Amino acid sequence: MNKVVANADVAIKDIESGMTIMFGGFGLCGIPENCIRAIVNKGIDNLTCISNNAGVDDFGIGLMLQKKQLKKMIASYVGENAEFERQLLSGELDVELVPQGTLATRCMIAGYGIPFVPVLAGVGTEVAEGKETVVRNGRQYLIEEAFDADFAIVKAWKGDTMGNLIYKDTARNFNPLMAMAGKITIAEVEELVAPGELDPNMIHTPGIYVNQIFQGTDYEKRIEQRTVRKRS
Amino acid sequence: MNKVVANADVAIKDIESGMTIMFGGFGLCGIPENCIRAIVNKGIDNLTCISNNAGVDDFGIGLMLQKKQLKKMIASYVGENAEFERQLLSGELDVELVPQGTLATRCMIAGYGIPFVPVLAGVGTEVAEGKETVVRNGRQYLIEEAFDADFAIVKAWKGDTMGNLIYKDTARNFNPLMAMAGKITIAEVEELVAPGELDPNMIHTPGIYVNQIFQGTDYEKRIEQRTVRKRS
Amino acid sequence: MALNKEQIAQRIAKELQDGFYVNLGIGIPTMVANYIPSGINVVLQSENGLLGMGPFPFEGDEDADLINAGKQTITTLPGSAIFDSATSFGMIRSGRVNLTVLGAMEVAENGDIANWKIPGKMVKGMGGAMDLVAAAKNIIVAMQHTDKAGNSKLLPQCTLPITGLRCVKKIVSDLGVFDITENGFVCREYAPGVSIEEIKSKTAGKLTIADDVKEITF
Amino acid sequence: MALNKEQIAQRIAKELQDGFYVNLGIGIPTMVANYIPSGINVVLQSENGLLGMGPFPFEGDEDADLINAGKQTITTLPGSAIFDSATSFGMIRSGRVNLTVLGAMEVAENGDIANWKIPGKMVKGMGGAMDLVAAAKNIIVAMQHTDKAGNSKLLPQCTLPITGLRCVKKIVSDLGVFDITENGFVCREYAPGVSIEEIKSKTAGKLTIADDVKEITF
Repeated sequence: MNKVVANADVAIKDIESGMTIMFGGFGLCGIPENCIRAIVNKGIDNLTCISNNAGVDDFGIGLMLQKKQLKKMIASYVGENAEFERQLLSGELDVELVPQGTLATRCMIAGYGIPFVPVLAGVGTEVAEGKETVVRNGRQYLIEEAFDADFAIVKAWKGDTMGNLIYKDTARNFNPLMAMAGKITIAEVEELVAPGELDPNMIHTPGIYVNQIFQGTDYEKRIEQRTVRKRS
Repeated sequence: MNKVVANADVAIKDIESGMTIMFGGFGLCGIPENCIRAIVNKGIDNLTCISNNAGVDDFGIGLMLQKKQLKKMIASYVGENAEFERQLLSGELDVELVPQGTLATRCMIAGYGIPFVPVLAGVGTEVAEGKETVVRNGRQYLIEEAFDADFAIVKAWKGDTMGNLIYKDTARNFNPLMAMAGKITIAEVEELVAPGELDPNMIHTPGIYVNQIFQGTDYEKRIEQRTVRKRS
Repeated sequence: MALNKEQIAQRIAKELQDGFYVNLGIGIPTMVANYIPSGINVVLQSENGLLGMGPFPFEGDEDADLINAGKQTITTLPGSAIFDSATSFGMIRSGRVNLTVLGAMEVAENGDIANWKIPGKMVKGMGGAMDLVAAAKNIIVAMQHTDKAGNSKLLPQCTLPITGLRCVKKIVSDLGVFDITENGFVCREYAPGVSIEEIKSKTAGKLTIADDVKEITF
Repeated sequence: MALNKEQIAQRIAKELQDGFYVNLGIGIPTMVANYIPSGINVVLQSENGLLGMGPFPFEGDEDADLINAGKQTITTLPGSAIFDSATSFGMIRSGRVNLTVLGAMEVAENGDIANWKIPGKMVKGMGGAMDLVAAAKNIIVAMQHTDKAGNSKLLPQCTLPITGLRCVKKIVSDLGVFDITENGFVCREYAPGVSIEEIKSKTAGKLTIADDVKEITF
């Protein structure tokens, strides 16, 4: 059992053009910076990308948009990205907008081996078009399908060589859900430790869900909205 | 906001005969001993009990069986309990046997506001009788409903006065799932601490799910199968 | 005089009760946190995965790993809890979040809300808005009563793409406080100096004035 | 001579591969852990909520909070992870557990299994068995070939209440190793000293003997 790889280039070596990839993170918080960089360098294209957001113009998933590597984006909110809007309006990019809780839940159920889930979000809206509905207790629910991704790429704070992961603060967000959901899951971590260094009670993603793991480098961790208080 | 109550008697004061109650724990591991004792003392009956197991003859949920407080038991495995078997075969007790993963998932979806879930477990068996089925990707799934419990009673290792909970080892089991699932959730903990003493990253059950919390006393923590190695 | 944004937030804050778990949307709703009545404990939820959202960090203490749903740097408080985004929306869907406050472009007299898309103009996505409006127990909308051209945003029915059906319970606009009932908008309070006539003229949807209508107090 | 229980477990252990996540049922399956081939790393899953199940604790180190699915006191290992029971079955359902080994009362030639109930006699419940057989990627059954009266337990169809349909891939019994195929049971290996004739006479379901059938080795 050897899940440890040297770096992002090795981790993503089996990702090919045309594949579907999940990326953890919310905005620029908790995104797998190393793997995104490696995919941009590799230059594959026609990718379908499942991620809550699409990065900003010059960082995160925005870097893949700049290089026109994406065929389709599945996300809940993409408002931080002018190039995204341009590609969408020009028809270069196919976009499926998914309510945020539905997006999270469609990842989760993939990880639980549950094929679909009934949700209230989107009933009566554009999101409901073409979807099956059911009524329970007098309320209408949309049937939403589990995602089916070739790879999930997540970013954690600490991980061990067995693949166990711990996230820090709200950089957790979609990461543990996507870690469970990919056919193959790649985890990049800020600190890779030996088995036994993490408390078994405090693991957020059990190692069984992680196929490849490496310690990332040069994290920029860009802040989108720097809001502060003055010290009094 | 005051979730802290003095003891189990106060915590369970609104539980009445005829109600449906979830009890956390797997076997005798991680069961809410204080609340079970208090319910036995209170002497209410006609309860519907949702719990993976039914305790043993003289401990855990078995104590409620002895006093004939249960009308119905919803569980996955009840093999440790002769009084249970007697009441079942005599028709005194109604029993719904549920596959363990389905039981866990029906708790979880209640906590997620999801009304039903498709599962593979039980297809083609007695469990499927009378249940709706659907086919996805060539496989048949049973439609299983979210549980609807008046109260969930769970046991945690540590908790704070905001209701945040941390479980220890495999005493976690069904506890966090049921904590999310009850209309009202009562948590008993071995150690109750002030807000800020638990790391926000290491909370297993966020306090929003817990309505009442108290520090339990006199935990027996009985072991069902004491298996050991000789020291060499 | 019509309320300013701070006053809208301040009026909404009066709806808070001790022990409430509250989700505040971006914009005016965020400002509600500044007016939580004294003696009341409220826990703020941020739908990316945090209960117990604290104030902005002191300069230099910003942490890229700790942001709210508006992507602003924030802090935790004693008793905070962090969780994944599915758990976060699970709390909302299962009715554990007591109150959601959010903005709107349009609200219809039956409680429909539109706040996520202007066809051909704005393609940002719905984020968590559809989940929140579909599932939250109690939704208050903070909004301007009219658009910049003076057209009512309280309508017989929404003209923009819908975010959710029959979900808004109450509106606090710059002109007043409105419940949404089976009979459409019911004006319960008016802003100081705003006339009932003005409210009537600026409300396109079905409007009733409550018998006990009164001036907003803070 | 037919295999004893330890030998059945030992033969099943040969099916383990490096990196496998394995769920072992109660009884003979549990013993498989004693025969993991050297040089192979296997992680044991306990469906109550543990990956990386270690051996029984030393006397005096038992902890009531740390048990396996058979309710036995156990230990963790470096790299273990604890989780709730829904996550545990999520791993199984989503195909992340590579192998499940469990016992059976009856197996049918199409892979149906019965192992949870004897009507009128045994009302213990299915525990996790129905979830495991319905969802596990690869299921090996460890069982006695016949009951105490000498009746075959490898049948044309199950007579006891079913645990799961068409799910068993392989059986290791005291008499041999059998794959389950579209043509029913296929005998791949026989226990040392057990004749093909004996296997045929004790197998009620449709049986084929593989062309390359051979004696079991350990």
